[in-house]
Amino acid sequence: MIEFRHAIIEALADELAADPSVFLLGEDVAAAGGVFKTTEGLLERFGPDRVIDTPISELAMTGAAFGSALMGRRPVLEIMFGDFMALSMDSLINQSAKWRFLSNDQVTVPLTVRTAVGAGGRFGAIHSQNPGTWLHNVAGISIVAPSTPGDAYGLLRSAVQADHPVLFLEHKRLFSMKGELDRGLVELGTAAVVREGADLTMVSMMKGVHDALQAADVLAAEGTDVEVIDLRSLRPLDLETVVRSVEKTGRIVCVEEGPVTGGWAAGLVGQLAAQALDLLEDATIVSAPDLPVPFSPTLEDAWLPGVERIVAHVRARLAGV
Amino acid sequence: MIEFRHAIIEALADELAADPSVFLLGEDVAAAGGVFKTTEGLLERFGPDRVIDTPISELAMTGAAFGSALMGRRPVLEIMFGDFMALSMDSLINQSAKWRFLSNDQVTVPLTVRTAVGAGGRFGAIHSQNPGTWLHNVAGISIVAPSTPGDAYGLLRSAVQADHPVLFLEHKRLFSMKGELDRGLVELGTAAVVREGADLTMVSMMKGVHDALQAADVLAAEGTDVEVIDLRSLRPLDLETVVRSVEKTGRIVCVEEGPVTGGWAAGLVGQLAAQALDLLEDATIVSAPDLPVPFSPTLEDAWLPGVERIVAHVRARLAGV
Amino acid sequence: MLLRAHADMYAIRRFEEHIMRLFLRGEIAGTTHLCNGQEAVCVGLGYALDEDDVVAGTYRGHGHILARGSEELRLAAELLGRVDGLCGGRAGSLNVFDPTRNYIGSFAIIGGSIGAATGAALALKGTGRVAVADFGDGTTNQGYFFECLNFAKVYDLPLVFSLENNGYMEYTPIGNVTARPDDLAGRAEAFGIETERVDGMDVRAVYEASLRAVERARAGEGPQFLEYRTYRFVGHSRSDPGDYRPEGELERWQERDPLTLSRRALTDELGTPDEDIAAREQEVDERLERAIDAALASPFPTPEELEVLS
Amino acid sequence: MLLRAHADMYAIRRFEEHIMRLFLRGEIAGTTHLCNGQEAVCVGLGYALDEDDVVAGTYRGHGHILARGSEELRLAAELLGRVDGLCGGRAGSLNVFDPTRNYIGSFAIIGGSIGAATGAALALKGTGRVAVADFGDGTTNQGYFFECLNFAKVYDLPLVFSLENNGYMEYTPIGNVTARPDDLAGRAEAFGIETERVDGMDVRAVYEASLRAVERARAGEGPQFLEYRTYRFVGHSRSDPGDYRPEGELERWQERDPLTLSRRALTDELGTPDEDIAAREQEVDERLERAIDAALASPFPTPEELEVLS
Ligand SMILES: Cc1ncc(C[n+]2csc(CCOP(=O)(O)OP(=O)(O)O)c2C)c(N)n1
Ligand SMILES: Cc1ncc(C[n+]2csc(CCOP(=O)(O)OP(=O)(O)O)c2C)c(N)n1
Ligand SMILES: [Mg+2]
Ligand SMILES: [Mg+2]
Repeated sequence: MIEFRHAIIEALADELAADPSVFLLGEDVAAAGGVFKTTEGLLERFGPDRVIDTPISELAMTGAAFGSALMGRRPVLEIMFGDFMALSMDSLINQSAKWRFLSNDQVTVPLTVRTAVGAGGRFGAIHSQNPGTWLHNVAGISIVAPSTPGDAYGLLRSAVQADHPVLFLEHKRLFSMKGELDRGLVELGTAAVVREGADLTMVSMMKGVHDALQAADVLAAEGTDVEVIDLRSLRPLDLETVVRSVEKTGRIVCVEEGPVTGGWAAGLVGQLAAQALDLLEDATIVSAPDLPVPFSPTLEDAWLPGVERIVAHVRARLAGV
Repeated sequence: MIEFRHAIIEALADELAADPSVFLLGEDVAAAGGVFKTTEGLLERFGPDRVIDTPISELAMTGAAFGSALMGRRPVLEIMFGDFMALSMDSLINQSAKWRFLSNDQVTVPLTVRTAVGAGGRFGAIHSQNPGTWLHNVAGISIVAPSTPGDAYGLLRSAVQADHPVLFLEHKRLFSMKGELDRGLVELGTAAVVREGADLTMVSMMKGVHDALQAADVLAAEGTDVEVIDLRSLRPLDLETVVRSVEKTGRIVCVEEGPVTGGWAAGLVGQLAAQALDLLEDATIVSAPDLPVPFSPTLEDAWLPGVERIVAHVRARLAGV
Repeated sequence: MLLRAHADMYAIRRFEEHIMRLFLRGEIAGTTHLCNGQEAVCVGLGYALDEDDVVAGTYRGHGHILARGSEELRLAAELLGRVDGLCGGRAGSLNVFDPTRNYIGSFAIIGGSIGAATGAALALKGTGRVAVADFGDGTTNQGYFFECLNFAKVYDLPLVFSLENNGYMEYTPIGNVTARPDDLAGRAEAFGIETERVDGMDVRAVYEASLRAVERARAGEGPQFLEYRTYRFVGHSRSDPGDYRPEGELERWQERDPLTLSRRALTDELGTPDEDIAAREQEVDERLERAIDAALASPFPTPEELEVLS
Repeated sequence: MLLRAHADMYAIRRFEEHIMRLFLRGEIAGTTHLCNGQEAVCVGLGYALDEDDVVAGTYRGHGHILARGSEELRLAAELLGRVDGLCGGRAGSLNVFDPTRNYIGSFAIIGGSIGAATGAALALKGTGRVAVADFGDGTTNQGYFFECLNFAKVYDLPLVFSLENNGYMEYTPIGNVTARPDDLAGRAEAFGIETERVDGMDVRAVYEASLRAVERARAGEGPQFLEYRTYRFVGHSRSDPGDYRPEGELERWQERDPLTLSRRALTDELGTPDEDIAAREQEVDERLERAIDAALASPFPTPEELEVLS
C-alpha cells in the first residue's frame, strides 16, 4: 500500500529515470519537494537541471514548458493549485494544444501539467476549484484525473510519455489516500468500472468516486445494485464504457464536484443522450450549487455533493419523486 | 435597419450617456474606434476619461476593470479577440466572479467584458475560438451572445446595467449584419424562439442561429417544420424555453460552432435529459470536429457546422439513419 | 503615537497567536498565513492612510485588516467560519476582507491585489483618495506586477505599491528565482516610478516613508513604490516549520523584532515607563481574550444559506 | 555580403508586395501583417544566426521566415491556404511556421513568442545553440515579456530578446500607453540583462549588433536584449490605412528605407555598379514570380483531411 502522493513521486521518478528528456518545473517543487510533497526527494536524485524551482511566473513557466517541449524535451509542469491554472491557460490553449495541428503534424508537444484541485479542504473559493472544465472544450489536449494511487501512477506515466499535452488533476483530498501500486500504465482516455452493478450506473471522478462507492454500499444494503464508473478522463470522454454500462442498467447518475452548468456531468449525459437515448430510462446529476466554494466548514460540506446527498438523490429518483 | 456593430456602438453610447459611472477600456478602443469599429466616435463624444486606450496588458486591464467596479464604477472592458480571453481569465474567475459571494453580498462587481469571437473569417486557430465554454462552469458570471443587432443592443445594455460580471460575446461574422433596432432591453439569461415549428427544436447561438434559420427554410420546403431557438445566454441556461419547445416537438438538434466535448450543446442536452428525459424522442448535436480552427478556406468551411451539414443531419436523423 | 503604534502591533501579534492556537486546537480548518514579524508595515502604513483610502492586500492580510480598524471579533469569527465573520464565514483566512473599512480584498492569487488596487486607483483618480497595493517579494516576478506598474504610470494613478520584502516566497528564498533580488525597487524605476527603500521593522520609518509616498500620490504625482525590508518569524503557512532558513538568520532578524524596536524606542528615547507599556499590552490582551471568546461563541452558518442563494 | 543582404531584403519586400496583391485580388483571405520597412531586422538578425539556432516570431513573421531560408513557394502557398504550404494550409499568415528551419512559431498572441523562445533556450542551454524571441514594442507591456526577462536571467539562458520597435501597436502609438517609451531597453536592464540599441533600418548595424548579442548568448553569458529602432511603412494589417500617423512621419522614415540605405551603401561605399544591383533584383523578381505562380497552382486541401483527423 502506498499513498497517492507517493505514487506521484514514484511515477515522476520512474519517468525521470527512464527518459533523460523528462524534467520537472514549478514553484517550490525542487528544494522544498512541493507544497503537497509530491516531488519530494527528486531534486536530490535527479539534480537541479531536471527538477527546477521557478519564480511565481505562471505565464513564463507555461510558455517555457511549451517551448522546451517543441525542442524535444518532456516538461512536467506543476501548477501549485488548480485555481492558478487561469494564469496558465493562454499558453495551453493558444500554443500547446494547437501547435501539432498548426504545424501540419511536423511537431509534437509532449507536455504534462500537474495541478492540485478540488474542494473539501477548507481552502476556500480560490484554492478549491476544479479547472478541468475550463479546458474541457479545447481540442488538442487530454485531461485526466485519477482517484487511486495506482491510477495516479499509471496515468501520470502515460501522460509524460504522451506526445501531446496532458492536464493531470490531483485531488487534494486524495493525497493521503492509500492503495495498491502495481506499476502498470493506464491508457489515457479510458474510464474504469470500479464496482459492478445491475440497477444503476454512477459516474464520478477523483474524490467523487470514493463517495460514489460509499453511496453504492449504502444503497446495496437497501437492495439497489449500483455500478460505479471512474471516468478518469475528461478529454477524451470514454463514452463507450459508459454506454456499455447503461446498456445494462438503463439509468445514470453523475456526481460532479462543481456547478452543473458547464460541468462535465451535463456534457457526458448530453453526449450519451445524443448517442444512445433509447437506452436511457433515467439520467440525473448530483452536483454542487451554482456558487463558489465557501470556506466555512458547514457551508463547504453543504456545497459538496457527498455520500448522503448522493444516496438521498438515488433513493428519491428510484422512488420516482 | 442598423448594422450589428452600430447597435453595439449605440448601446455603449446610451449607457455612457445614462450613467456617469460607465466607462470603456481596451486596446485601440478610443482613438482608433476599435479594430472592429465597435467603439467608433465614442472617444469624441465622451472624452478620454470615459473611453480609454490601454496598453497590451490583459492581466492589468482585467484586474483594473475589476478593481474599478469594486469602487462603484461600471467598466466595459473590450478584449479584442475572444482568444485573448485566456489571459483575462484569472481576474474574471478568481476575482470578479467571486467577490460578491466572498463579501457576504456586501459588494457587487458590475463589470462587462466584450470580446469578438468565432470562426469563418479565415483568421485561423488563434483568432477564431469561442471562449464562452472556457467560462461556462464558473459560478458568478453571466455569459450572453446575441445573434441580431436588436439583441446586441438590448443585451449589452442589460449587461452594463447588471450588478454582476457579464461576458458579452460578439461573433465576427455578424458585425456587418443588419437588423431592426427598437432600443428595447433584453433580459440576461433568456433564450428566444426565433422561428416557430412543430416537428423539431433546433438550438443555436450567434452566427449559428442564422444557419439554423436557413436550414429551417430548406427543411420546411421538404415538409419538416423546425422551431429555432436562439439560446442567447450560455450562463445561466434558459432551460425553460427549451423544455417548452421540446414539449411540443419531442426532438432537439443543437448546432454548435466548436467541438462537442466540453461544449455548451452537450451540456444543454444533458441538463435537458436530466430534467425532462420523458419528452425526448431524439436529441443530437451538430458540431465542429475535435480540432482547432484551420485557416485554409476549404478546411475552415469543412470545420464549420453550416447550413448544408445541418440539413443533411436532420434529414438523416428523421430518416432514422 | 509610538505607544499606540506599539499597542497596535502588539495586538496584531497576539491576535495571530490566538489564531495559531485555535488552529492547533482544530477550531480553525484549512490554512492560514501569519504576518508575525511584519506588523510594523501593517501599522506604519495604516497610520499613513486616511479612512477613505483603499487597501488591497494578500492572503497574509490579518495585520492589514486590523490596521484598517476592522473589529477583532469579526475577523476572528471569519477565520473560524462563523456567521459573525467579516464575510459571514464564506471567505476564511485566505480571502477575508472588509469593504466597510475600504480593505477591498485579501487576494489569494499572487498579483491579484495589484490589479485590483490599480483599478481602484483608476476609479479614485482626481478624488484625493489613494489606493494601496500590498504584496510580497515573490510577487515581483508575476505578470500582474509589471503590467500594473506600467498601467499605473501611464494614467498617473494615485496608487502606492507596497512591497513587503520578507526574503521568501513560500519556501524558496527570493534570490534563488529572481534577477537582481537586491534591487526589486529598480523594477519600478524602469517605469519612471519614484521608489523608496524602507526599514520594515521600524514602525516610525515605515510610517514616515509611507506618509511621504501617500501624500505624493494624493497630490497627483502618480504612482509611488515602497519596498519594506522585513521578515516573517514564522513559517509561510500553518504547516511550514521554516526549515529552509539558513542557520542564525531568524535569530538575527528577531533582534530587530518590530515590537522590540518600538519598546526600546519608547523606553530609551521617549522615556515611557515600563508600566505604561505593560498596561497598554494588558489592555490589548484582555480585549483580545474577549474578542476571541465572542468569536468562538458565534454560530456556524446554516447550510440553508447555500440553498437560498443558488 | 551587403549585396546579398540587399537582395534578401529586396526579396522580402517584393514577396510581401505579391502577397498584398493576392489579398486585393481575393486570393488570400482573412488578414495579414506585413513587415514592409522592417526587412533589415529580419535579414541582419538572420545572418547573425546559425542554422540550428532557433527563432520564435510573431504574426508579422514572413520576413523572418524567409530569412531563415524557408522556401518562398511554400510560404506563399501557406498564405494562400494550399496543400504545399509550410503548414499544409492549416496555419495561414497569422500562424505560419517552419520547424525544419528552426523557426518554431509565428505567435498570434502578444508575448507568446517570448514564452516559447524562453523554453527553447531552456532546452538549448549548454548546447551552444541560441534561441531568439522576436516581438514588437507593444509587447513590452505584456506579462509574458517581464516574466520571461526574469526567467531567462535567473537560469542564464542562451536567449536573445529581439525587440522590433516600430513605434506602434496596432493603431495606437506606443508612447500613448507606455511608461518611459524611449527606454524600453531599460526594462531589461532592471533585470541585469545586457542591452543594445540598434538602428533597425541599417542592415549592417543590425547584423553587427545581433552577432555580438548572439555570440555572447552562445558563449554562456546569459540572455541578451536588442532594441531595433524601425518603422513599418504600411498599415498594421490588411485593412489599416495608417491614418493615425502624424503628418510627415512616414516620409521621414522612408528616407531611411533599409533598401535605400543598403543600395546607397553599395554604390557610395563599395562602388557596386548599378547593373549588378539591378541584376540581383531582377533575379529575385523572376524567382518570386515563379514561386508565386507555383503556389497559386497548388491545390487547396480537401475537407476529408479533417474527417481523418478527428
Ligand atoms: C498565481 C499564484 N501562484 C502561486 C501561488 C502560491 N503561493 C501562495 S503564497 C506564495 C508565495 C508568495 O511570496 P511573496 O509574494 O513573497 O509573499 P509572502 O508570502 O512572502 O508574503 C505562493 C507561491 C498563488 N497563491 N498564486
Ligand atoms: C494578447 C494579445 N492582445 C492583443 C492582441 C492584438 N494585437 C495584435 S498585434 C497588436 C499590436 C502589437 O504591437 P507590437 O508588439 O508593437 O508589434 P507590431 O504589430 O508593431 O509588430 C495587438 C494589440 C494580440 N494579438 N494578443
Ligand atoms: Mg515574501
Ligand atoms: Mg510595434
